[in-house]
Amino acid sequence: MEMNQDKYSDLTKGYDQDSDKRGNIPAESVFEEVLPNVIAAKSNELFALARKSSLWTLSFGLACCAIEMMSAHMSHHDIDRFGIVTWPSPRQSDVMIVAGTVVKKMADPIKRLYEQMPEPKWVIAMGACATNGGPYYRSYSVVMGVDHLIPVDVYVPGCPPRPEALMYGIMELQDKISSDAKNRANLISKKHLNNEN
Amino acid sequence: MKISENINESGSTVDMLINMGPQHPSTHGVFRLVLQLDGELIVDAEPHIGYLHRGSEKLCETESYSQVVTLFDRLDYVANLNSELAYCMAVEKLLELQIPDRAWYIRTILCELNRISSHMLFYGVYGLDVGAMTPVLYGFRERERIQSLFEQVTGARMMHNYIRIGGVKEDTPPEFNENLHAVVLELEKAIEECDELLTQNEAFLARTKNISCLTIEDAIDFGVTGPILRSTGLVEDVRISEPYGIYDRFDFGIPIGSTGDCWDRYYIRMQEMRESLSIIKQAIKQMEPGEVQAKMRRIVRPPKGECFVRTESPRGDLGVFLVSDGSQNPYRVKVRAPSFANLQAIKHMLEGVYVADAVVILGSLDIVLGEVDR
Amino acid sequence: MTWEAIGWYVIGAFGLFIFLSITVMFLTWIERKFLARIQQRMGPMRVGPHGTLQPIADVIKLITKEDILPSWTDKPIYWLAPLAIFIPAIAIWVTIPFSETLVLQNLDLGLLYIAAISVLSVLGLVMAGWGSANKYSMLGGLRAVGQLISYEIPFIMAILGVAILSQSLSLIDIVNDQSAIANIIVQPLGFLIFLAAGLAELGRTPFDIHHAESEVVGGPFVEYSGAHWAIIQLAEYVNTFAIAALIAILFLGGWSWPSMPFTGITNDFLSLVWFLIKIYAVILLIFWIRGTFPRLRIDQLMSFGWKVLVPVSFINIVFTAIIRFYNLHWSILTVISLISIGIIFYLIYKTPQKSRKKDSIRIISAKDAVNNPPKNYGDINVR
Amino acid sequence: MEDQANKTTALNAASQKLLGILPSILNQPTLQYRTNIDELTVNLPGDLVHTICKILKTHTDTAFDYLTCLSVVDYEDILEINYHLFSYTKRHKMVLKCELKSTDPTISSISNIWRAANWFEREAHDLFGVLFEDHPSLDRLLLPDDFEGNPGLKSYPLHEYKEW
Repeated sequence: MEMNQDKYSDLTKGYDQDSDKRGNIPAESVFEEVLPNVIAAKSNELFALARKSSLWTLSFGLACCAIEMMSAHMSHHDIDRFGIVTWPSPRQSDVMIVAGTVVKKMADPIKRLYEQMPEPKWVIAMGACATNGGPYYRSYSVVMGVDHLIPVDVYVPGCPPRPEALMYGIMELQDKISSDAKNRANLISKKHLNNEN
Repeated sequence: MKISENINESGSTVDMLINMGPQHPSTHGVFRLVLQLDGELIVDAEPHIGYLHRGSEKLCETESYSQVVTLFDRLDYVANLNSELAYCMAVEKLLELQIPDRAWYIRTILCELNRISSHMLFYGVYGLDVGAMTPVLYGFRERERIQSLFEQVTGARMMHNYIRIGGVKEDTPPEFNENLHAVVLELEKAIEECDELLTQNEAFLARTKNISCLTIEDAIDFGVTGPILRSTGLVEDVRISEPYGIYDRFDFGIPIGSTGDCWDRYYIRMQEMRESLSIIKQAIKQMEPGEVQAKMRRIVRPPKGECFVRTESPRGDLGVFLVSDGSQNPYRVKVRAPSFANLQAIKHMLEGVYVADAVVILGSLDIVLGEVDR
Repeated sequence: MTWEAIGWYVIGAFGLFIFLSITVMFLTWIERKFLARIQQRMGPMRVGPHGTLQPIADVIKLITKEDILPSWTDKPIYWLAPLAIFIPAIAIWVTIPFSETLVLQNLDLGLLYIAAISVLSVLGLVMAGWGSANKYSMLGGLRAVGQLISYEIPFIMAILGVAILSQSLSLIDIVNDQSAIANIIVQPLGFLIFLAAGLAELGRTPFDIHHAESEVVGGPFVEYSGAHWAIIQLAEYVNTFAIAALIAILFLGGWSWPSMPFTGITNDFLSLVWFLIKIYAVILLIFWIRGTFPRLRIDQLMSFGWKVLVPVSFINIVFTAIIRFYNLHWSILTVISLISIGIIFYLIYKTPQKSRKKDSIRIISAKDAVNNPPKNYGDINVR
Repeated sequence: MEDQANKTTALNAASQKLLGILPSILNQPTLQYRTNIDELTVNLPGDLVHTICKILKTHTDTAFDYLTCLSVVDYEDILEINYHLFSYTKRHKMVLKCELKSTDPTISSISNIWRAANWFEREAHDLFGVLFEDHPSLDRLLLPDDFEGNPGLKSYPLHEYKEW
């Protein structure tokens, strides 16, 4: 699998290289250290329930898809119904919707924005450009997909995706959050058992 | 970046550099503005663009003539049909094609509708910039109506690829006229509603009246076009200075401002929506059934040569410079983007205003970064 | 003070804290639903019936989120700022009564206490602005200082007007004094001044300048995340609730106007309900203003404060004092207030530097303009 | 570009008039005036660009107040710079063309005549490597500062599409 060969590919350095091994399970929270393991396993599911019900997105539009992302927030589609509001500062957001083409000049700011978001955080790559370069796959200045820079949880195809497609992507993310919490709960109880034995 | 850096040893203050963007809620995309502040006043501003430079012009050289339309869709992603029209007109000028009447009527109706939807986006986002959160929802409600009409005709909400070289892709569906009538009636009401919601609001007037008054000479010198140029008081519109298409068949008005401030720019756009509606209504009456595509070869090979075409997009003078070497692909495509030239003037406009005004002025330019950076 | 009394105070304070936290959580839900109503949306729908569990989800999420400490912050100040915002917001509730008996401690100088405490929140904002070491925070913090200090004056002046009418600084006395006629009818001018100054103290639209999203991206709080940010947000809504309660007490007659024809426990209960209805009405008014108004600029805010609200609040006090001194009928004050309101609105409407008319835009016929290029710039030689 | 000359010329009335008076205004006997579809085209040597632009803007009969577009076309061995001009008061238009050697693409800047040229020239410098003398700040505009090469040129390769 050949990736982008130029020097911008080294922007991916310094990321959690173990994330593949962990299988996208969110990092440990403080509560797991404080609470007894059994409670922690259950509380994790409760937290996942809360997190998936209140996904605050970073208001951050790059290109064409940003217009459809805005449409999704507006009266007709209104994703506030799922508890999703946009927030201007990365410090208070949970989800980064990368809506549009990521060019090399924008690579560093995007990486920094992702780093500024507090854990747990998720990324939705919206549209063909953010997924793999889309119509600009031959361009000299476009990063071939935002997953060269930051880990992506959900890809929403389309050019641009309809607001309904974005909504479906968000629901997939919600499913992912709760199933991840269940996996984590299994993992913790296994660890617990191993410690006892 | 300690704040104490900003206070030098003698205790006097120095200016503060503040970085607006690339991610800032009111830069309308990825635009970076480095402001030098003395308290709340802007001393100097330096715009930085290129955060969305996708190399479209270079990519156009590798696609065939009819494929380039898709790339033009994505330039001005708020008024897609207007950019498609500019490109197709350039190729047709090289080919010396005669476009059937009905195709021109369809193009005109859709482009004017797109102008309304673009101005509706401006209306909403401008409301957000001055701090009112409701207008954006009203603006997008109307956009949604127009987009669903586009979807019936072109099959897509945003990236239509409908205006083709030599006409349009296909004739309108049979229920189009009926739906168009309904949308026009709804838009008429909605424009009045939006007007009442924001235009005469006391706080809105205070924020926009007499802010960043641009003189005609400065505006022309910076190459500023479109509603911003008209707000300074110059009677100018590509539809009247270099008429194209069938605009000479309609009786419509050009709104002209007098002070060139932000309120004039805003209200000119509101009036343009009304004028666009009147063009659409006249076009519906005049339109007759007929061909929608000129007789031409499937593979477009314009003769060797070059041409420059100007059209009036919602943001101003959208020009396409097309060089052909007689092959299947264009040799060079250069887009003269209105937002690009309008944005140049921002350094001049921002001198000596408040930080809060910077947001209002940038909003009043109504830039689309896809077009600025290409 | 006996241990028993201290015990009751502790229980009361704890109960008040719980009550405020829950109320405020649901205020966020009410705000989202109400704004959605204005904006032709539905608002939160999926989390619980009609989204009622939405605030709980938000709070749990915020508490369990990572709390980032940026490396360049001024750490003690950064950590203390949320507390410095939150403690005054809660402390103000010590003396705000819900009914004649339902109050933690009714102070004889209650209004003075409230005026004194409400200034303290400025400290928290500027600490947050400075401690974050972020330029947006800094701008927001400094804006907050300017704004809140300036609007303290009309805020206190409007309170004084009420105090002169009731001849007391105790909130319960003020409410009981209004059992015949509410202050909003006697002093409509004072009500408007207090509403404007209160909105500015809260930092709500059209005075949300220090945390303007489109300019300074959240102002002093731009760097806060997780639980600290939740505390700041909680404090903001507690303050909103407090200002609404103060308006209800000072101007809308609290629980005693119009007086209930019941006695005993029914009366107590109904008057509490009636009081809460008044508070929520004021809160909805605040949200309504948020949904419709743009934001002012910092210099316009200052000039509105110093050139309009401060002089007008002095006028209000002087006339109130005259009426009170000569024991004239209250309706004279109403008439004077209404006349001054009319004059102020007329003056604002007629501000000379803004032409209100839409005729700065002219419409030129395209058919004429095609054939007549302008001879000089600015020439309009057609229609 | 021979076949262009054979085309039916469609200069509008204002541009016809311009064609009549232009030689006397510019007063450069070596210049060739051509019509290309509906535009009046003049080829200029590089050293004349600044003076002629100044005349075209300031002269009351030409009054080209609006620089519509400045573009560069790469013909491998030469770089052709196109200045599209338009006058709001006279409503005529013309194109100035200037050919530069691609080994030494240097030309004087016109950003002190039309301020609109500032960014157009920076863009041309960024994408094509044209050097504009006396430009106030000739930095990269669209591409990041550490980008190597001038991607607008025909010699700059595009990515090849790889299936994976």
